[in-house]
Parts: sequence; C-alpha cells; structure tokens
Amino acid sequence: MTDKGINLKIRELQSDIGKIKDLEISIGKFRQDNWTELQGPTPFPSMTALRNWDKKLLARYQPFYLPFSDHCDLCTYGKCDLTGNKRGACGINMSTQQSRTYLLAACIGAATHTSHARELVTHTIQKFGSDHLLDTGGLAVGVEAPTIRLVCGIKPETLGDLETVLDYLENQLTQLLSATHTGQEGNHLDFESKVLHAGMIDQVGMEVADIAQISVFGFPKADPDAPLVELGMGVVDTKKPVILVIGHNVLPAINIIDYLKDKRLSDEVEVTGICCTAIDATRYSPKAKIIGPMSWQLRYIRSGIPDVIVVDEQCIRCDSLIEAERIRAPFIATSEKNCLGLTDRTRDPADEIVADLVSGKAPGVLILDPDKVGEVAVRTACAVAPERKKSGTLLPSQEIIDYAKICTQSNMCLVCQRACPNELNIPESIKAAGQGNFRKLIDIYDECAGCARCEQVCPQEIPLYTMIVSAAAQKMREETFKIRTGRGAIQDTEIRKVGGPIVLGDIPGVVAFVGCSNYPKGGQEVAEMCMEFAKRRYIVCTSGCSAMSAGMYRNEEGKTAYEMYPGSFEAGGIVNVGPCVANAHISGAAVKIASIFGRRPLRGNYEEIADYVHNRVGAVGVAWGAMSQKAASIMSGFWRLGIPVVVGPHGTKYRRMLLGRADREQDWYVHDRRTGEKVYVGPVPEHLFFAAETKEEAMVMIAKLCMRPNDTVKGRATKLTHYIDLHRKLFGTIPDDIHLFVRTAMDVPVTMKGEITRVLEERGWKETIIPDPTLLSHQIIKKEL
Amino acid sequence: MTDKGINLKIRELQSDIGKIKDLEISIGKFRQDNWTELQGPTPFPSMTALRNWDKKLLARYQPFYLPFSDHCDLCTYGKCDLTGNKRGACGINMSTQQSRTYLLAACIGAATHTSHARELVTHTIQKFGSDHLLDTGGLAVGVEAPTIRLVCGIKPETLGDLETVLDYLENQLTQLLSATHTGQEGNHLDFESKVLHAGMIDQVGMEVADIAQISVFGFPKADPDAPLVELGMGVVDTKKPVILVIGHNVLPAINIIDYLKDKRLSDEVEVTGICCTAIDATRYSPKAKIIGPMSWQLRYIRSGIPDVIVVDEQCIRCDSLIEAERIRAPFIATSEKNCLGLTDRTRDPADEIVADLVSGKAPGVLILDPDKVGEVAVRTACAVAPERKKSGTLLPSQEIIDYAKICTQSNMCLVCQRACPNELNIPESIKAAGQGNFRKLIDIYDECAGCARCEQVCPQEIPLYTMIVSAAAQKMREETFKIRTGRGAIQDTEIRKVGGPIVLGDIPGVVAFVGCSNYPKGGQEVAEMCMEFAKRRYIVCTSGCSAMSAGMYRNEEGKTAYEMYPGSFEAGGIVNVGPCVANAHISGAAVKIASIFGRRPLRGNYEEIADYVHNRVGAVGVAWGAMSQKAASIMSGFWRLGIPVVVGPHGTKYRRMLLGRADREQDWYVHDRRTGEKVYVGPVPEHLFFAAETKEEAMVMIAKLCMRPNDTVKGRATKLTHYIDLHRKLFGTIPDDIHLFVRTAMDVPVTMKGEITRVLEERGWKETIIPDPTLLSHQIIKKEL
Amino acid sequence: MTIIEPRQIAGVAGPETASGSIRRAKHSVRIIGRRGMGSMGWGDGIRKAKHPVLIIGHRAAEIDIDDKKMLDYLLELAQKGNISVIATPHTNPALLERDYTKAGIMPAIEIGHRLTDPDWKGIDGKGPYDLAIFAGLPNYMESTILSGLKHFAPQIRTMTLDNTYQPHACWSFSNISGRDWLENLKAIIEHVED
Amino acid sequence: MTIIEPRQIAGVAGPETASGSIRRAKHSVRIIGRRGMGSMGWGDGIRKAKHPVLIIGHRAAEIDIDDKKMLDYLLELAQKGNISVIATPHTNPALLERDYTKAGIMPAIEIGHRLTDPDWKGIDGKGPYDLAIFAGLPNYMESTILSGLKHFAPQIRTMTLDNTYQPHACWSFSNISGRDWLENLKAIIEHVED
Ligand code: SF4
Ligand code: SF4
Ligand code: SF4
Ligand code: SF4
Ligand code: SF4
Ligand code: SF4
Ligand code: SF4
Ligand code: SF4
Repeated sequence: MTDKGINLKIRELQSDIGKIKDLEISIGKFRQDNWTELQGPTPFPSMTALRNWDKKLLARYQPFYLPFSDHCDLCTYGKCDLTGNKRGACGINMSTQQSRTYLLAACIGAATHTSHARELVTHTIQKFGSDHLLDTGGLAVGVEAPTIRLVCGIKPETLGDLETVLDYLENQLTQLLSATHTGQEGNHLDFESKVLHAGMIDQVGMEVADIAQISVFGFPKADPDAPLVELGMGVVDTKKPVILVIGHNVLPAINIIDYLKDKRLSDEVEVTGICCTAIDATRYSPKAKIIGPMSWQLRYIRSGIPDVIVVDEQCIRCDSLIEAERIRAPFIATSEKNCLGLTDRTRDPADEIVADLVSGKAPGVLILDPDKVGEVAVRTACAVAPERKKSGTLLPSQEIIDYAKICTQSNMCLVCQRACPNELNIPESIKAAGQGNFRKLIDIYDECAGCARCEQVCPQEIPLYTMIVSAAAQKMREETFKIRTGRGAIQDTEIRKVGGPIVLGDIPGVVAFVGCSNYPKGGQEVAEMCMEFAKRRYIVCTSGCSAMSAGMYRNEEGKTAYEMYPGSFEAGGIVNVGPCVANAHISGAAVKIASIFGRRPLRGNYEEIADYVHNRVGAVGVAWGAMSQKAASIMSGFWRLGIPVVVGPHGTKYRRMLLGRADREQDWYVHDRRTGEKVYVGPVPEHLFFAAETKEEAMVMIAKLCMRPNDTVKGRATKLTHYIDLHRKLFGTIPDDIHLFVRTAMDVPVTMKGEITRVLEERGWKETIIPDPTLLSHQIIKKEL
Repeated sequence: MTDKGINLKIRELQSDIGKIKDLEISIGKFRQDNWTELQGPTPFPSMTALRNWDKKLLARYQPFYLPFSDHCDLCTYGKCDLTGNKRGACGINMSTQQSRTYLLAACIGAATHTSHARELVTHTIQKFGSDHLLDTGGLAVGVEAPTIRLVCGIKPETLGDLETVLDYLENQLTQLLSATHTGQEGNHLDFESKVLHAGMIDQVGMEVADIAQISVFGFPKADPDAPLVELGMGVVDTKKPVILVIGHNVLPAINIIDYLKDKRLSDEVEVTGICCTAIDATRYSPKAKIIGPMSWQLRYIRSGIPDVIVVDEQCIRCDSLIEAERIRAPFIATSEKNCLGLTDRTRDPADEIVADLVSGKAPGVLILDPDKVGEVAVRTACAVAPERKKSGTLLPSQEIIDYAKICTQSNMCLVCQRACPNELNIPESIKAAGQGNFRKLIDIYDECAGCARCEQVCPQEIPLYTMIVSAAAQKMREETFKIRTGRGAIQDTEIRKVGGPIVLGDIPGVVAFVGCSNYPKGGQEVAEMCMEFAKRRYIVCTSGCSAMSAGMYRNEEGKTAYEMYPGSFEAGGIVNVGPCVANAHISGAAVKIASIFGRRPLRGNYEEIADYVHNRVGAVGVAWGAMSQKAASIMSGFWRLGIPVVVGPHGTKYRRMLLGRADREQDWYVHDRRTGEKVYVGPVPEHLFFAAETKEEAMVMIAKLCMRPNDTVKGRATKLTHYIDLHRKLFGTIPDDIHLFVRTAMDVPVTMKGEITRVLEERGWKETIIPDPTLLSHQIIKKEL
Repeated sequence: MTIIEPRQIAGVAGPETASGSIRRAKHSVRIIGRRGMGSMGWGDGIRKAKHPVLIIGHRAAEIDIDDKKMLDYLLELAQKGNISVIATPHTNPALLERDYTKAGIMPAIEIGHRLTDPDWKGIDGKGPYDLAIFAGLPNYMESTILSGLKHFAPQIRTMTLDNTYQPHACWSFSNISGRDWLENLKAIIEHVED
Repeated sequence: MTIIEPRQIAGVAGPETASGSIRRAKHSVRIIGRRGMGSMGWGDGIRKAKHPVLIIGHRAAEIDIDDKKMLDYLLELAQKGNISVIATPHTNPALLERDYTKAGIMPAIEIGHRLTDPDWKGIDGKGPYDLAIFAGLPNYMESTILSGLKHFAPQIRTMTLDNTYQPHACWSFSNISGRDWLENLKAIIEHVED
C-alpha cells in the first residue's frame, strides 16, 4: 500500500481570489505531533517483514503435523493423496498442506474479527463522527492501543484513525489468503510464518474492535471493578418476556436495551445472551444476563425459555432458525454475514414486521439495520410471550422413559456414542433412563458440548439431545452464577505495579483462559484451573466463552471464581477482559509490560518487543476448548509474541503443534545482551503450542511454561515451586526435568532443597549463568569496558 | 466503509492570515466533473446489496451439490459426518457446507487477483506516480474500465484512483471470508449469493490489475493486431542461455527483459515463460517466448532446457525448487506469497547472489525487489549455461526400457493409473515401452496433465514422468506454434459494430475459452473447439492457459488458430485478451454492449446491466480445464452477470453445478418490459454452470447456451441452425428439445424446416411472442397508450 | 478377503460407502450394498426395482470387454431386464450404430440433477426412478455424481457396473480385472432374466 | 465379515488404513496391518520389534475390562513382552498405585513429536523405537497422533490396543465389545510370551 495520507502546506498563496499564509491541511495522516517516539523498523509490516523473527521461533518450536485428512481436495486436480509425504498434483506435500490449512483457518479467524471491527467502526463513525476521541480508560490508560502502536507505528486518537488501520488489515488478509491458492507458497515454514502474520493482524483487528466499542458505548473502561453480573440459565425470570441474543456484534443488543430503556420496559423484559454478545450486553447494561458459552445455545433454546431469538454474527448454530421454529420463537437475523435465507425486511415498517412475526406468517426476518432491531424484538417478545409461556418444550419424564425404551443398543448400535465428539456413554445413560434413572443422563449434560450430533445419527430417531436437556431441567434452573463483566484494557498503573514482579518472576505467571467451549469434559475444568492459579497468586485473565465457564462453578464456599478473587491485574486476580475481541488487551498487557516497565520502544518495533515478551514475560494462554478459526488466529497472535498456548485434547485437530525439544541442548541458547555471549538457558518456555491430554497435564504444563530465561533466582524458585508442587500433587512424583530449569543453586526452592539437589546430582547438573536474554543478535549492547 | 473522500469547499474565508474565496479541494474523491452519468442504485455494493438479483438467478439455476467429501473438518468439533443431510456439530448441513466450501474457493481466487492487482498498482505508482493516467486503448476505448464503473460507480482516471477501488475489494473480501467462519452463514442460497458477490469482486480486481499494467508497460492497447509470438517447447533456441519465468506477476520478467535490452543481450538470451507471466512477457516484448500452460511446467523443467528458473506467484508447482535442483538450474523466487523457505537476499549485492547461485552454494534465493531480479537472473543464466548444456537430463531409450521392465503390473499393481487424474493407461504404455515401443508413452504425453502423481505412487519407484517426457522428446522439439499475444480490452468501436448483431442474434454467440489446463484429454480439444466456433463465425475469445492451448495445434493446413483467424472482436475472430486477469475484458465487453449499444446506464447500476446481459448477450464461458480457485471466482463473476459457463468433467469437483430445468415451464418466464406481461421464453440460457462429459457434449451445449430471449427471429434461426447442426453431426440425431427454443414459425431455420416442423407438431408446440425481456419487474416501462 | 479401495487412490468417501467382496463364480455376484441397503444382491437389486434406469456414458462405447464393447453388454442387460436407458449425448452415435434408438439422451450432469428431484417423472414420463445404474462415465465424474445422489437423492438407489470401485454407490464392483468383470456382468444379465 | 469402520463416525482416514477382521478364538488375533505391513499378526508384530514402546494414556486407568482395569492388562503385556512403558503424566498416579515405577513420563503429544525424529534415542536412551503401541488416550487425540506418525514417522510401526478402530494405525482392533477385547488382549499377552 502506498501512503494515501495527504498533507497540504501552503506557506503563502497569493491569487486572484485572495491570499493564504501558513495553511496546513492534513488528511488521512495522523496528527502525531505530540508523539515523539521514533518510528521503529517495521510499521505496517508486510507479509515477510517479520519473517526472520518467525524463523527464530520456528527453529525452536518445530511444527508437529497431525493430518486430519490424508488427502487434499482444494482444486479439481484433486483429490490428491498426500500420505507419507507424497506430493499432490500441484507438487505440494503433506506438511505444506497442513500448514496451508492452518493458514486458511487463521485467515478466516482474522477476517472475522477484522470485518467485525470494520462494522463497529463504520457504525460508530456514522453515529458519533469520525473525530470522536478514543477513550479506553481515561487517564489510567496512556497507551490506549498498544498493539496498533506496535504493529502499525501509529497512535490512533479518533475513531477515524482506526479506518486506516482497518485498510491495512484488510489488505494484509487479502494477501495472506491469496498465499493459500494452489501453486503459491510451497514451503511449510513460510506458511507458518504467514500464520504468525495472520495472528498479528488478528490481534490488531481485535484491538480496533474493542477500543471502538469501549470508547463510544460507555463500557467499563479498564475497570478492575467492572460489575458482577448474572450468569447461567437459572438467572432468567421466565415469567417475563425473554429475548435471547446470540453472537458477537453487540449493536442489535444495544438497540434492544436502549429501546427498553426508552419505553421504560427495562424491568419488564429479560435480555439474555449467549457468546460474546452476551458479555458486551452486560458491559453496556449490567441488567442483561449471560446464559453461557457457545455450547449453551442449543440447550437454552431447547429449554423453550427464549421468546424471541436475535442472532448477529459468529459462532451461531447454523440450525438456529430451525431450532427457533421448533420452540415457536420468532427469529431475527441481523447480519449480512448470516442471512439464513430470510427475507430482508430492513426497509419495512416495524409494525408490519412485528405483525408477521407474531402471527407466525414469517418465522423469521432479516433486519440489516441494528437500530431497527430493538423495537421489533421487544414488541414481538411482549406479544408472543403470554401465549408461548403456556406450553413447555421439554419432555416429561414418562416420555423420556418411553423414548429410551426404543433404543437398540443391545444390538451394539452405539452410533450416538460414536458420533459424540467426547464419546460420552449415551447408550448406557439411555438404558438407565429407560429404567427411570436419569442420573447418567444428567451426568452427560455436564460434559456435553451441546452439538446434537448424537441426535442426528440415532437410527431410531430418539430425540437424544432434548432428553438430555429435559432430564437436566432441574439442574438448569439451579445454574445461577456470577461473572465480572468485561473490564477492557489493563491500566498503565497496574502494569507499572506488576511489570517488575512479572519480569523478575516474583509473580509466577500470567495465565489467560480464553476461547471456545469445545471442552473434553465440560466447562467446570476451566473454573477449577482458574481458581487454582488465582489461589497460587498467578494473574489469571479470562475472555470469551472461557470467561463464562470460569464463572459457572461454585467452590466449597458456594462462591464463583469472580466472587472469590478481585478483578484487578494483580497476583491472585481473575481478570475478565471481555469478549473474544478483548483478547487484544491480554496480549496488549504483555506488550505494555515491555513498553512501560521494560521501556523498550514500542512504535513499529515488533521484533524487539516480541523478543522481550518471549524472554521475560511469563505469560501462558490456555484455550481449553479452542474450537473455531478465530481461536486459531488468536492463538497465532500470541505465538508471534512468543507466548505459549495450551489447548485441550481436541486442539490436536488444529492439525499441528509447535513443540520444543527439551532434549536438544542446542535449541536453548540465547544471546546475553550485555556480553554478546551465547548462553544455555534451558527449555523456557518449552513449547509454543501444546495440546494436553487432561486438565491435570495442562495445569502442570502451564506452570512449567511460565518460566522465562530472564527469571531472577527468586522468581525461578517461585515458579519451580509451583511446577514441582503441582506435578507432585497431580502425578505423584517430582518431575524428572528439574535439572533443565535450575541455573544456579539459588534457583532451587528452599523447601525442596534436599530432593532437588539429589536429582541435580544424579543428572550431572552444572551451574550456568543468568543472562540478559535475547534471541536477536542485533539486540546485543556492546559493553564499554 | 464510510466515505473517506474529503471535499473541502470554502466560498469565502476571512481570517487573520488572509481571505479565501471559492477554494475547493477534493481529496480521495474522483474528479468526476466531466462524467455526467447519474449514479446508479448500488455503487460499491455491500455483500447483500445485490442479493435480490442473485436470488432470481438462483431460483432458476438451482445448485446441484456434488460433495467431494462426506465430512467437514473445518473446526475442532469435527470431523462431522454430513452424509444425507445430517447436521454437523455447528448445525450446518451438507448443502450449506458445499456452498461454504465454494465460497472459500472463490474468496481465495478473488484474493489472489486482488492482491496481485494491489502489487501491480503499488509498484506502478512508485515508478510512474499516482497521477499517471490510465490508458487502455487511447481514443478507441472510451469506457476504460467498464467493470469498475459498473460496480463501484466511479470512473478511474489515474493509477491512484485504482487504490480506492482496491480498498473496497479488500474490504469486501474480508467480509466474505468471514462468512465462512464456523457458525456464520447458515443458508446455502445465501452462501451462493456471496459466491456471486465474490465473483463480481474478482472481476473488478482483475480489471484493476490489467488496466494498470497495460497503462504503464506499453502492452498492446485493445489491439486486434497484437503481435503473433512464438509458442511451444520447440521454439526455444537451446544453444543460448535460457531463462524460464513461471507465474502471473510480470514485474520480474519485465526487469529481465529490460536488463537484457540495456546490456544489448536481447538476442543472446532466451526468455521463456509458462502461465500468464509468459503472456505478459510477450505483451511487453514479442521476443519473449511462451512455452505453454500450467501443465507444461514439469515437462519443460524435466526437459532440462531452462538454465535459470524465476518464479513469481500463482499456479507454480510447490516442488518447483526441488525440480530445479534436479536439473541443476539456479532458482529465484520473487514473491512474498511464495518464499519457498529460501533466504531473503533482497538487500545483498547482485554480485554475491550471482556467485552463490552459480557456484551452487545457494540452489535458490529469494529476491523481493523485482527490479533486482533481472541482473541476477541474466548473469546467472549466462554463467551456468555453458556447463549445463553439456549434460542432458532426459533418459536415453535404453534406460526407459530398463525401467519399464521392473514394472510389476502383471501383479495387477496399476497404482500409477489409479493415481492419474485422467486414469491414463500408464501400465500398458510401460509394458510396450519395455518392449521398446514408445508410441503409447508418447500418446500419454498428449493427454497428460503434467501432475506427476503417477511417479509419486509407483511402488517400484519408476521415474514415470521423466520416462513420458523422455519418450516424447522428439515431439517436444516439434512443438512450434504461434499465439497472438494478449490484446487487452475490446474497443468501443468494435462493440459498436458487433453489439447489434450480438444482441439481435445475428452473430450466433461470443464463446470465451478461459482458465486452466486440467483437461480430460489434453489441450488439443480446446484448439479444436476454438476453430470450430470461429469457423461458424462466433466471436471466440481466449485467455490464460486456454489461450495457449488454443494455439498449440495445427489444422490440416498446418496453421494454428491464431494464424487462421483475425484477432478482432468480430464474427470469426479469435481474440486472445491476455492473461487470467484479462478475463475482465471479456465480461467487460458484455457490459459494454449493454452500455454502448444498449445505452443502459452503467454507473453503479449492476442489476440492470446484468439483467440486460443475461437476457440479450449470447455469451458463454468455457473453462475446459478449470482447476484453480481463481477459476472458481472468475466463473462466479460471469454467473452474476447471467453468463453461463461450461466446464470439463473435472469441473464437477468444484462441488456444485447451477442447472436450469428445461422441463419446468414455470421457471422460464420473463417480464415483457413493454407490456409488463409475463412471457414464456423457453430455457434460454438453460444452465449457468454445466460440466460436460466430453468435448462433443460441450460444443453442442455451448451452441445451445448462446440463445437468449431477446434473439430476433433471424438470430434465433441462426443459433438454432448451429445447435441442430452440431447435434446432428456429433450425436447423430436432431435434438429432442427444439420445440422449447422455437417461439414463432419464423425462428425455424429454413434449411431444416421440414424436419423441425415435424418435431414441433409431435410435441404439440404452440407459438408464443418475443418479448422485450427482463427478470426485473421494476424494469417494466409503463407504456403510454 | 479382497480389500476394497476406491479406484482413484485418494477417492476416499466417507462413513457410508459401498463395501464387500466379489467372487468369481457365476451367479454369485455379491457386493454388499451401502449401509442401509441390507444384503440385497445385484440381480435382486435390479429386479426388485420398480422403475430402474441405466445411464450410459461415452466410455462404454470405447472400452473392450472380451471381443465386444462394454456398451453391448449394457444394452443386453437393458433389454433382458427391461430397463430404460438414458445415454449421454456423446454415447448416442454408438447406439445408433447398433440401431438402438430407444434411449433417452441427456447429459450426465442433468440426469444427476433431475434424479435429486423426487417429483421428476423420468425422461419417459413414467414416474420417478427408484434405481439408477451408471456405467461408462469418466470415473471421477461418475463419482461426484454418485456422491450428489448419495446425499441428495435418498429415495433412489444407485449402482455402477464399471469395473472400478465407487464408494458412493449403493452397489459397486471392486477394482476388478477384465475377466472378472465379464463373468460378473454375464451373471447379472442372467440373473435379471431369471 | 465384520465391516470395519473408524470408531468416530466421521473419522474417515484416507487411502492407507488398517483394515481386516478380528476373530474371537484365542490365539487367532488378526488384523491385517496397514498396506505395506504385510500380514504380520499382532504377536509377531510385537515380538519382531527390536525396541517397542507402550504408550499409556490416562483412560487406561479408568476403563474396566472384566474385573480389572485396562491398565492392568497393559502392564502385564509390558512385563511379559519386556516392553518399555511411557505413561502420560496423568496416568502416573495409577501406576504408582500399582507400584510400577519403571515407566517414563511424558505427555502424549511430546511422545508423538519425538517419534517423528528418527534420531531420537527414546526416553530410555537406548535408541530409536521401531514399534509404538498406544492405548488409553482419548480416542480422537490418539487418532490425530497416529495420523502424525503415519505421515511423518515412516520408520516406526504403530499399534493400538484400544477396542476402537483406529485407521491410522498399522494394527488396530475393530470396534469390538468388551468380551472380544478381553479375549484378544489375553491372546496377545500369551503370544508375546511364546
Ligand atoms: S491443491 Fe494441490 S494437493 Fe490439493 S487438490 Fe489441488 S493439486 Fe491436489
Ligand atoms: S450433544 Fe452432547 S452428548 Fe450429544 S453428541 Fe454432542 S456432546 Fe455428545
Ligand atoms: S443411536 Fe439411538 S438406538 Fe443407537 S444406541 Fe444410541 S440411542 Fe440407542
Ligand atoms: S470463545 Fe470461541 S465459541 Fe466462544 S464466542 Fe469466541 S470464538 Fe465463539
Ligand atoms: S464447521 Fe461445523 S460441520 Fe465443520 S467441523 Fe466444525 S462443527 Fe463440524
Ligand atoms: S503426470 Fe500425466 S500420466 Fe502421470 S498421473 Fe499425471 S496426468 Fe497421469
Ligand atoms: S505403479 Fe509402477 S509398478 Fe505399478 S503398474 Fe504403474 S509403473 Fe508398474
Ligand atoms: S488459467 Fe488457471 S492454471 Fe492457467 S495460469 Fe490461470 S489460474 Fe493458473
């Protein structure tokens, strides 16, 4: 892209019509006069600008490809069999194909956030003007957009400034996507470099989206005390008309809330939400209620509670319209991206639309102006609710039993179980249900990902999913939890306080639970992990579906994680930053540590900052139920900053891991910035992308991955304590790789001295030094002797 | 996107520094003062702006989905079994999944053209300035950018104007791509509408690319007499150093040609090319030589002829570097999109790079500045050629025989045949070769798609592909053909001449042979079809790989199609518009007919123009070997204009057709613009996307698909004549659906009167009227009586 | 046990595929049908169909089986089994050579599309087909069309008589030699007559 | 003939899959290995391996077979066959309960990754493994890892002892009942001792 900014300066102009002196007009350029920071080497980086940095990471963290399919069918030369590294008709091999597929996913993910951001920015500019100032946290947030500054080398001040950023993102995405064309990139590591680029682009897109909406909608602004709001299916007052919003784009939900306020109906109608739209609705109005993560969609709809369903974009079940019809809930689609074949009623009068929805003449409508949705949704909900409430949609016990009896599992049918992503033992639970015992069905409810695949395949056409939900009806009513709504960015002042302890290792780590709800054993594991790490005084961040799951569990004291722990970015805090796009604040915090605490120049200076983060900031992302292409791109953004990510076992379906080899000493050398020497620092962090088999494995790995070369001896001792303690508790032994993480005797936690020293001796451990670590030779500071 | 243009008007300003009157500054807006045409309803259309038009097309031309895979594995909920319209974990069903997959392909295709266009525009602006005027044909081309005018509602005048267009395209692509995310669009017809949108975006992108390069590089400008250049493997003077350029982005090739000119080496070094880069190189310098289409890549490399291989982007074999190493040809990659794991040497001195390439220290390098490639490529070629020429890379006969003998086909091995996309009988030909008879191997060379899959799978590791190429060595040397290089756009004057005959049906049709070389039986079929339709005085257009294949065959007189027929856009012309991106000129010609001949307003008026083209312009696209995602998007662009496309049998792997139902009378009514009446017009054109089993089936279908409701009786009679004649010739009978195409007795071709009248009587045919056809009710002109 | 693989190496289908084995003896042609098809044999499959249709592609006229063309066997089957024939257009000349003029003519892709419409009355207007037998199309094109039918024409059973395994069909031979093919075709022809 | 389908319904693999049948009688455990594996039986597969490794996931300690846990059979096999064991970390507590301390501990995904390195000397440092036997991992995770090995560790043969069909392995049972599983495990254990 060329620079389209125009700067017209006229020192003096004398013409027929008059005389001008010192006229200056700047358009499309940022007024960066009061930003004195020097431009770094890579503002608006191209697809290859950071390739050298990527190569450094990829040399350490090798892709381990796990092909999900043996063939490629992307073009009509296919299908091509790529088994055993055979080449396809275009000459591609399996590893390259897998990395291409990952890039495709990352592009889809980044495009989703970016186009979401574009819509928010366009809409807010229309409403608030291009000159509306960005404000993500008042005076507490000086670095308002760390990722934009870092990547683009500009300092956005107004909504309008974000448009140039979006142009850049869309341009890069188009280029990245084009690289997946048959006969483009031919090397897997170059594909992986492009994956990292896509991840970085995605982080910028997320940041744009969230700072735009925070700036104009009065969302909590970097507020550690963001309100605690209600969460769970049990919190809905089912006597009132209930509106359900699903998705990620809050504009229609805002219009609904505004309309209710306007009509003084806020207390008469329930606004409930699923996925990120729900979080954002509570950021706008704490009266809104969050039902749960993506996997709650189908159970909530099948419960019959919602009277009207409004969907916007992303992570919405493709059968949402069909499911809505099933419970006779009028349906409103609101996004160009998800029109569902519905008639576009955007230009019709609200009266007519409401009438058609209420009468059932139209089971659903498409309304592409968010500002029209509120009236239609609310009036429709109020009109249909009384009638709808009369009849339930769940199955009475006897029907569950009757259905269960037609199951043919005795003939080894079992296809429901084979279709279940978690292989839940549905047949057994159905058998028990047939005998009137629903306990096992209810257990399935807990671990169920809400996909309804079981129901799709049952040859007896048993409505398995409805049965699960019906059996768990009582349990659903008891789902009343609390969640601290999305606070947005981390304050500069918070960074100043914790930056030191994090970089030195005194705070053992920052652990971010993010992403979707494709959990191997239900969401409770996320809540348990959050609590464990908060208790151990890590800084725990949450976002998106994981933020909800984190709140959907009460400990022995009957408290949820958000009630137990503060919302501030500090040791022992549980920090819900907000929806998926708020993930940018988590990586942004790492960037801000480098900039504010580490005083590294930020502007257009990606490589140095990433090197800083990778070597010094003990942060780990955990996407326990990572499911989507957005999760794919979000994770990639973390990787490019050198931050490791742990996923659950389903995460292997992303087709490749990025794994370090602790056993290859040569992989773990860094430069000492002060001396230029190469120093062995051990495998820290050991992996960049790791799929754990179980929650327990994840927890120990998280603790281990928080170690960084820069840890002080005190910091390393703290981190080792947690690693060893968790390992012992969960696996029964102390780890056999401790010697790799002990650099000097002082690193050894005092309480474990005896044990560890034994291990070190056995392993022939030798002391080494603690460098000022960097992977970049040009970061070496020539010491003046 | 908000409108970022700024228009500052000051009628009078009196201030401390002076006084201004009537100052007007426009920035980011187009100076459209001398474009008086009124803005149409849909400038810069959003993803849904043309949804109603799409729905009309899709109601007639139903998707027939041909799943290439039974499952989806796009996210970690997968794999999901979608057999028999089961729903996946996200609720998607098979038809929606297939349409999503097509959209993904179309997005990749459109992104590829758009990012290619972006690179050309950025580069040319850097060199020639943003204000450089566009010029695609001097005075002969008034409508310089029909697609941009039509879609965007602007009239670009300079290179800089194209940037705004590109911003729009990148924005739309990002949105379209995001719709493929798990849990976005849930309806297959809405996905199809988005596919059409992607196709339209793609056409704009292609137009941008080609008009930019035509404007600055002195390519033929809408020139019917563009030079005839050399084509085929036999045209290379193998005694000279030979450079091979592969790909689509001509910038490195131009630099090579310039360097040669500069150093007065033009006659000393051969510049040969494959794919669109080759065509563009000959547009720049007719001394460059075209080897052939994509499927010629491997055979040309294996022939050992090229001394240096330079690749840019798109349709480049992913193993090109490996293949280059095999023949010890130094390799230069030049695109960010295809870095192939090579070291970036962009900033190194040419001397060093050449030295490393010549010594073999670096088998390949990455040079991301096209202006540096020329020197490196030429100097390297000159240095390595003498040594390379000494040893051949093809197999001598005895080695072929020896290899053939280790084949285990007698044990029913046959895996080579099973791996071959065209199921060529390789085992039999190997058997014969083992007996010293190479005839059958040479036959395979003719139908071979050059994919080397046979070689990949042979358990005996027989170098099958090299054997095929070696056996055909003599034949390769005889490949000396001619092709008229890409002429670019169609002149307004040409449109004025043929617009009437086309719209009235006197010219029986415009048939465009475009796209890739994944042919079912080799490229000769394309040449034969071109000649047949030119002989029948259709207007034949060609582009891309098909343009090359069209020239790679000599008729009985020993002449190629391009030598037989003129290059002008007239009955019996064979018009090579140029590379893939030049396809925009073909659809652009249809648009110009509507605008120049039909006098329909063009600006931002997509729906009306598409309706015009669909009902009046008898154009058909033929992508006989359509392979790529670019082909997917190109075809989609034609569909949105209502222009049908015929593909070869491999085209079914695009996963869906768009087929009309001739037997459903209700599908074939149009509005009569003059009366508002609904009139049955028969199934014209019958299909929008059709895969033919054989060339013969394609030819008859092409003739049939040229019919349009608007044909005059004379025109219809001409078109019917060709349809019936071809049918009789190729299938032995007259078609049994003639009655559907005869509207009045006058439509019946005089020469076939007896026969046809019999059929009409049998079928109970009734006369109907010929309307002024439109699918759009708002196009009805209230007649003043 | 013969391992049954799709003819084209990467032609992996999905959960529902034709599967089974093929024997060499006369009368024992057996390929177990696609799941849900039960174990109905070929002859039965054809005989029990109320309105079967045989769709013949152009390769039937090119491929030799023994001393005849594949097409000849197909026409024999059609005649003996009283099965209506749709030939793809380019197949027609070979039919005319054999004086066979009863065939409907329609491109393969149109046939496939119409078969997905449960209301389509057939090219003969006699009502919906319940069995579509394919033969002689290019392997990969036949495969995509059979896939389309597997997914979108649940009311129709599909069969292919080519000597290559088509996992998307209800009935398919495995990849068999010309000799096996001949014997099995003959057995089927005999069986439909029974 | 038992039709062998991947355990997870859409778990379609590709051209190269384990395939074959399983019998109920003792000593006759047979699944024909993946193409290229020849017809070596299970016991042979294990006995002929020079450096086999048994990788045990946490589910082995959860799943009942008869009155014992799957893990118990696996440890018996390891002992009788003298096979080194790598347990995934969360499996370790169950090993300790059984006083089994010889196992190496390593996450499954790390094991998979290292096995793709032909130079990896193994967790015991005794040189590259030539047979990796998997058991007790979540089905889908085992499948992805086996796929990784199929494609990127050609030097290693893979086997799974779960009662679910894993097409990416060289040897796998089909989806069998608990009873069949028990009998076959016992037969294998006996056989490795022979
Ligand atoms: S992209 Fe390559 S590997 Fe994939 S189907 Fe096409 S030719 Fe085969
Ligand atoms: S809905 Fe729940 S129980 Fe059913 S298949 Fe999905 S995850 Fe398993
Ligand atoms: S799929 Fe249906 S019939 Fe089969 S075991 Fe499950 S519930 Fe029973
Ligand atoms: S976390 Fe994942 S599932 Fe949840 S809303 Fe975000 S992308 Fe969707
Ligand atoms: S996108 Fe839908 S159908 Fe595809 S794998 Fe994911 S959940 Fe399954
Ligand atoms: S290289 Fe030619 S012969 Fe070999 S598989 Fe490809 S198309 Fe067939
Ligand atoms: S794959 Fe090789 S061995 Fe087998 S038939 Fe073909 S050439 Fe012969
Ligand atoms: S026609 Fe197809 S294969 Fe040829 S260059 Fe264009 S996209 Fe590539």
